[in-house]
Amino acid sequence: MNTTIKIAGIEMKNPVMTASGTFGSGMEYSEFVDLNRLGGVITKGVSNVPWVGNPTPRVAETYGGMLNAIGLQNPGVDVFLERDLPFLNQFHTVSVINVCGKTVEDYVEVVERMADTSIGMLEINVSCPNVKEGAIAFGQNKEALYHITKEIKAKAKQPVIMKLSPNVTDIGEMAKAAEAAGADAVSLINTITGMKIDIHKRMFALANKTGGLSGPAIKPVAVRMVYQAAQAVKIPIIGMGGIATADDAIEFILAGASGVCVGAMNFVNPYTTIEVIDGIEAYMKKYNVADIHDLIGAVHS
Amino acid sequence: MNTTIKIAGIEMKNPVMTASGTFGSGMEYSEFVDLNRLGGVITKGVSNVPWVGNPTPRVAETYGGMLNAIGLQNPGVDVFLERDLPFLNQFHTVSVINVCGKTVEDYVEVVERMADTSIGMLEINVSCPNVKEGAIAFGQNKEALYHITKEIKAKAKQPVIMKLSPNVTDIGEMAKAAEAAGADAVSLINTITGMKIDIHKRMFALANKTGGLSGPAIKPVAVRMVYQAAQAVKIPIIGMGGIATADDAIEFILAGASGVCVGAMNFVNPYTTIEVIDGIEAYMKKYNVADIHDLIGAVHS
Amino acid sequence: MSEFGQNTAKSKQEVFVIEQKEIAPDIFDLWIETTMAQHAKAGQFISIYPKDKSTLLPRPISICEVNRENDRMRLVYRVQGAGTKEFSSYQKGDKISILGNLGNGFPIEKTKEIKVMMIAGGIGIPPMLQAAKDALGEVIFVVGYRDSNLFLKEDMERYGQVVIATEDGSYGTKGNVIDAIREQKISADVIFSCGPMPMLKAVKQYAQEQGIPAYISLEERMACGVGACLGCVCKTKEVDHHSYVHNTRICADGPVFDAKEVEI
Amino acid sequence: MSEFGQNTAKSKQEVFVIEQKEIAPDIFDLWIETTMAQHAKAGQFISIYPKDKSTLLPRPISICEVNRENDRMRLVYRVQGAGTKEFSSYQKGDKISILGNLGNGFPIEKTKEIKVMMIAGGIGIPPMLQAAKDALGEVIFVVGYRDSNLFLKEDMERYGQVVIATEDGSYGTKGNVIDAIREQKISADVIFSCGPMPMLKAVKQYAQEQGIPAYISLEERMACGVGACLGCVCKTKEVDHHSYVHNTRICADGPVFDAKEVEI
Ligand SMILES: Cc1cc2nc3c(=O)[nH]c(=O)nc-3n(C[C@H](O)[C@H](O)[C@H](O)COP(=O)(O)OP(=O)(O)OC[C@H]3O[C@@H](n4cnc5c(N)ncnc54)[C@H](O)[C@@H]3O)c2cc1C
Ligand SMILES: Cc1cc2nc3c(=O)[nH]c(=O)nc-3n(C[C@H](O)[C@H](O)[C@H](O)COP(=O)(O)OP(=O)(O)OC[C@H]3O[C@@H](n4cnc5c(N)ncnc54)[C@H](O)[C@@H]3O)c2cc1C
Ligand SMILES: Cc1cc2nc3c(=O)[nH]c(=O)nc-3n(C[C@H](O)[C@H](O)[C@H](O)COP(=O)(O)O)c2cc1C
Ligand SMILES: Cc1cc2nc3c(=O)[nH]c(=O)nc-3n(C[C@H](O)[C@H](O)[C@H](O)COP(=O)(O)O)c2cc1C
Ligand code: FES
Ligand code: FES
Repeated sequence: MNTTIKIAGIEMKNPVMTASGTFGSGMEYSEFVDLNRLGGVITKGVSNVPWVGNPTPRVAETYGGMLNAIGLQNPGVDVFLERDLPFLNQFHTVSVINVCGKTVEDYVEVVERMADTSIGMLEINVSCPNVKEGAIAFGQNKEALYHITKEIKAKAKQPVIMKLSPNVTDIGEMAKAAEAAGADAVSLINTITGMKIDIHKRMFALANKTGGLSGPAIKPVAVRMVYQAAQAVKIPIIGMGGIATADDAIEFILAGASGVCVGAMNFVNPYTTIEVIDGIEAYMKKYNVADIHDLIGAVHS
Repeated sequence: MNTTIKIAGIEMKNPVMTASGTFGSGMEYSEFVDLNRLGGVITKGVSNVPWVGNPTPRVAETYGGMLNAIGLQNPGVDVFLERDLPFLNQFHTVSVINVCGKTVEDYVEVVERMADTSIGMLEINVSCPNVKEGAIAFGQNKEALYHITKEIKAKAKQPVIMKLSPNVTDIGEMAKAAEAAGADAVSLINTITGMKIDIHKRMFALANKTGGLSGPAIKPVAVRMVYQAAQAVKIPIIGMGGIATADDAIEFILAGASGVCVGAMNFVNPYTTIEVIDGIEAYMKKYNVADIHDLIGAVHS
Repeated sequence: MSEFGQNTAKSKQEVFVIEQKEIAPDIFDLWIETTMAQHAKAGQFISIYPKDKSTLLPRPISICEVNRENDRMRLVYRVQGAGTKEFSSYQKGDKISILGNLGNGFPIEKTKEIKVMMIAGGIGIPPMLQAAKDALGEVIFVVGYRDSNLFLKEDMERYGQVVIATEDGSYGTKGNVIDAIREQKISADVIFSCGPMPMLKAVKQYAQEQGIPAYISLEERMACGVGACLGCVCKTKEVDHHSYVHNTRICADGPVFDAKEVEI
Repeated sequence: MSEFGQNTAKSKQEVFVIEQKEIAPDIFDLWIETTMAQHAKAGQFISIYPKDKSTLLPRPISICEVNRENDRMRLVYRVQGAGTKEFSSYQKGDKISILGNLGNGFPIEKTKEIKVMMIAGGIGIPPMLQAAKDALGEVIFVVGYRDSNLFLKEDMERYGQVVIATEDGSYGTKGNVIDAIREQKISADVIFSCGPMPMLKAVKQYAQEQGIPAYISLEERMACGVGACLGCVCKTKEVDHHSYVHNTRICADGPVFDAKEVEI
């Protein structure tokens, strides 16, 4: 049985990764999960300089999901290279850095710093709804997305995954723009912008007013967008949004994802990634699927 | 205590209505609910001629929500006027017809037929994700939305509520387009396009492949959009998306909605509308709110 | 099509579980206490709301048997997914939330002094029990199971002869219900049927060939269960009296239809 | 700041409820059986996962008391919303899912042979109990309640003097804990504190005025509870050792901090 996938030439032992921002740089959850078992670890967003993020409250619970407005707090690329990457290097898993920035130059700076490192892939976050500058501004306009992708591809030494925002009218168009600009893959979905109001205090539940919705609640939207992106482009797709079980992951794969990420559900069950990996194998055994590739995009009417 | 609201001159005894397509024309749920207690009944979408809708399966359950792809099946405006409206006329509640069509002319035809009837308001559905022609095509493009709103307003004898689609990059822009074209109110959100795959059959759960996601799962997205629309326009807003309790309804009102609709939760608890009405009153009593208008848009940081 | 088994007021109720047992692998037999039993018609169904808040929609389950005097209702179901899995854990005294009575029953009045064949397959068997109890003429059951894990057999035998077919041939006729009918040369004046779609198609065709009226109970994914959402339609031969298109609502206008009137 | 109470391996466990009772209106006292008790430090917390699938995030609850030899852990909490409402229904023998031990405890080693004042308010009282049990010097409690519905008073009295303030003046000093300290002229060499933010601010200021070291336990909305999501931060005076910005993670680097180091 083959569960190995290759995304833009990078081989992963299975399609299961961690969604950016939900797994730190692997350190915190390494007490629960053997990182060697994961296809890949996608890190929290990393910017050229440290970012302090948004005021608190930064998280709020919603029906079957959660809102977050962390605002991309991170210690910056220097600390990432000195502390986090060496930690990840101890494990046999693909390290994917999630890159954020306010300007194209910010992104490019981080991308260039990765050149001679053990980083396997670059995931470019142009879809974070929780920061005022950069991020989603690039992800909601197809010309801007094309432009930034092009600039990053010109400098990147590793394969580039453009992380798309679901807060758009036509996800297929956005995937196409990324593909046209040379992206090696797209990942989706980032969180859907949401809001919660505390009716007793008559106040926003998040200091940032809005936050990004994630968790099982959003899965149908994510599966739909992965399917639409898969119909629109030929480059590989990494799917995510509410994955809690192997069944959920398989849904994304059938919709057209080559890889999948577990996000908010890490918080609900720190063993989710491992359970998803084991569950995919069990499914393949049950239905006699020899190669995971036979499942990718295999949904029919 | 005043719970009466006025939308475009039409008075409702309270802000609670039924979301289009989830309450038929009131007949089916009149066994459970005294329609006289409702602020208004918004009917299933009505077109100029009968529509047969989509093949089955048309509904699927999702985490904390559901997908539907009914495809606007309806008996057409003649039957509506002969059977459904006379039924509604028995009750002291505002009758709002939800209008759908494939072309601007289709919509206008239904709108004109309402001229001398007891219909209190017209809700124009330009946001149904489940039909190939018309509907959402008008709701995802601000010029098209402006145009159809203008045409309808030119002919309408009743106040016009434009029902907006959440499947857009910028809901504020869409609300502004409707307002600029003369809409008397906007209602939102319609369902978010989603998909479910049966991993055992490797088939789409809905015959139509995609469907509209509704229910508690989508509430944070709906509240956010209502808030954004309220910041963008001055016309009244009717909010909906996942309302299950009075607390949910109050969240929409604090975000800026003058009226609210109960949709999918009617299926889960046929008494939801009444419980919401009673719960809003209890909240007003508890917090000494003399007039419901003091709650509209009253969220702060 | 709402000519059959007249509908009485629907309600949502919190009711108690009287008892539950597993009567075959994954097949559960649940008795509940509800006043809905008083007016229930054979062929109607109720919907059960799961308690798990991630699964919001009510699950339609046919009324298998009622004791109208004692407010008792019997439901027999197969564990299928999350909802029925949850139901299978219910125990005596548990409170559950149901919506009913839904739909219209079998046209019992059409069995008067004639012979009715109850053709059912698998989890379509339960509703035939009350239909047989209420029938006004002679009853013969022709029922199909996957294998020798028979269920409700003794119950049916109290109301008529029971002819059995099993897919694996481990009991009765090897094959399906139509094979059994032909093998045993069974005839009747009217057919009531419930079961999987391929079986219903075969029953419809058989009835047409034989020129016997057949009333079949259909299934479809449902949301409201009361006719409001238009989720559960079935294509019809003629324009439907309610929808004015060639689509009828299974929950409100069925689930039992004259086989001639529906396109399956 | 992870200098205090060293962290040992975290895990998610299914554990049993030993007993639960309501000890004041809406205040529940829950004992569970878990091996986490063995290594628990006073001031650490665990998170409880609600069973209701609409409420996914685990709820952080401080460790009130442990019996390290018997694998018993005590949690005392106030019913606040959906999660704690659910917890309050748990009964002996129920299985619940917890994540622990989380965070770092109070710096117990700093109590050696000196007098420690445990200042706590309302639902901040529970963690002080184990802190007092483990303290290496003399303990005096100064605790604030809303009204005369006191809880954990007898428990605290086993470990030191208990000075009480109530908001409504129905018991002890009328006012807050600082009022009680001043009224009773209480002094100490070190302060451990937990309670609502206004109280912690007052404690921080009081400790600064008096030149006494103070260690305070903070609360914030959490998602992961293990330091991965950066949901639960607090502003810091200096650049934080982990985040490299003026923000520290309450779950992983707290919840107990040297009052001087956090901006509250
Ligand atoms: C009128 C009617 C009567 C029925 N009577 C019986 C009966 O007496 N005994 C019995 O075992 N089963 C019966 N069924 C089928 C029963 O409703 C499904 O097995 C049940 O809904 C499955 O729910 P689940 O949560 O276990 O499965 P899941 O697959 O997790 O359910 C997901 C969703 O799909 C729906 N669904 C899944 N399968 C079906 C189905 N076959 N028909 C309709 N909806 C479905 C569920 O209601 C739910 O909304 C009947 C169905 C209908 C329409
Ligand atoms: C480190 C720490 C220790 C705590 N120890 C205790 C304790 O010993 N006893 C006790 O009664 N309470 C304690 N709390 C507060 C407790 O976590 C909340 O009361 C509880 O999470 C409320 O959950 P709910 O579902 O009842 O409320 P809801 O309001 O329905 O909760 C909604 C969401 O907000 C979160 N939330 C709500 N209030 C708080 C809060 N005050 N702090 C953090 N998250 C919150 C919930 O965890 C949940 O994610 C502690 C909090 C923290 C951070
Ligand atoms: C707390 C939190 C922080 C996140 N931070 C990032 C981030 O730094 N960069 C990014 O691209 N996505 C970030 N995301 C989005 C997730 O990677 C993922 O796209 C999204 O949560 C949907 O998946 P899920 O539903 O499984 O969580 C974050 C999500 C959460 C919940
Ligand atoms: C079964 C179903 C049918 C619907 N039909 C219509 C319709 O005909 N016209 C329309 O404008 N919206 C229709 N809607 C959308 C609802 O009116 C509402 O906008 C949406 O469901 C969100 O609210 P909810 O989450 O409370 O259901 C339909 C929704 C459902 C679930
Ligand atoms: S289930 Fe809603 S119409 Fe039948
Ligand atoms: S709760 Fe996630 S970092 Fe503290």
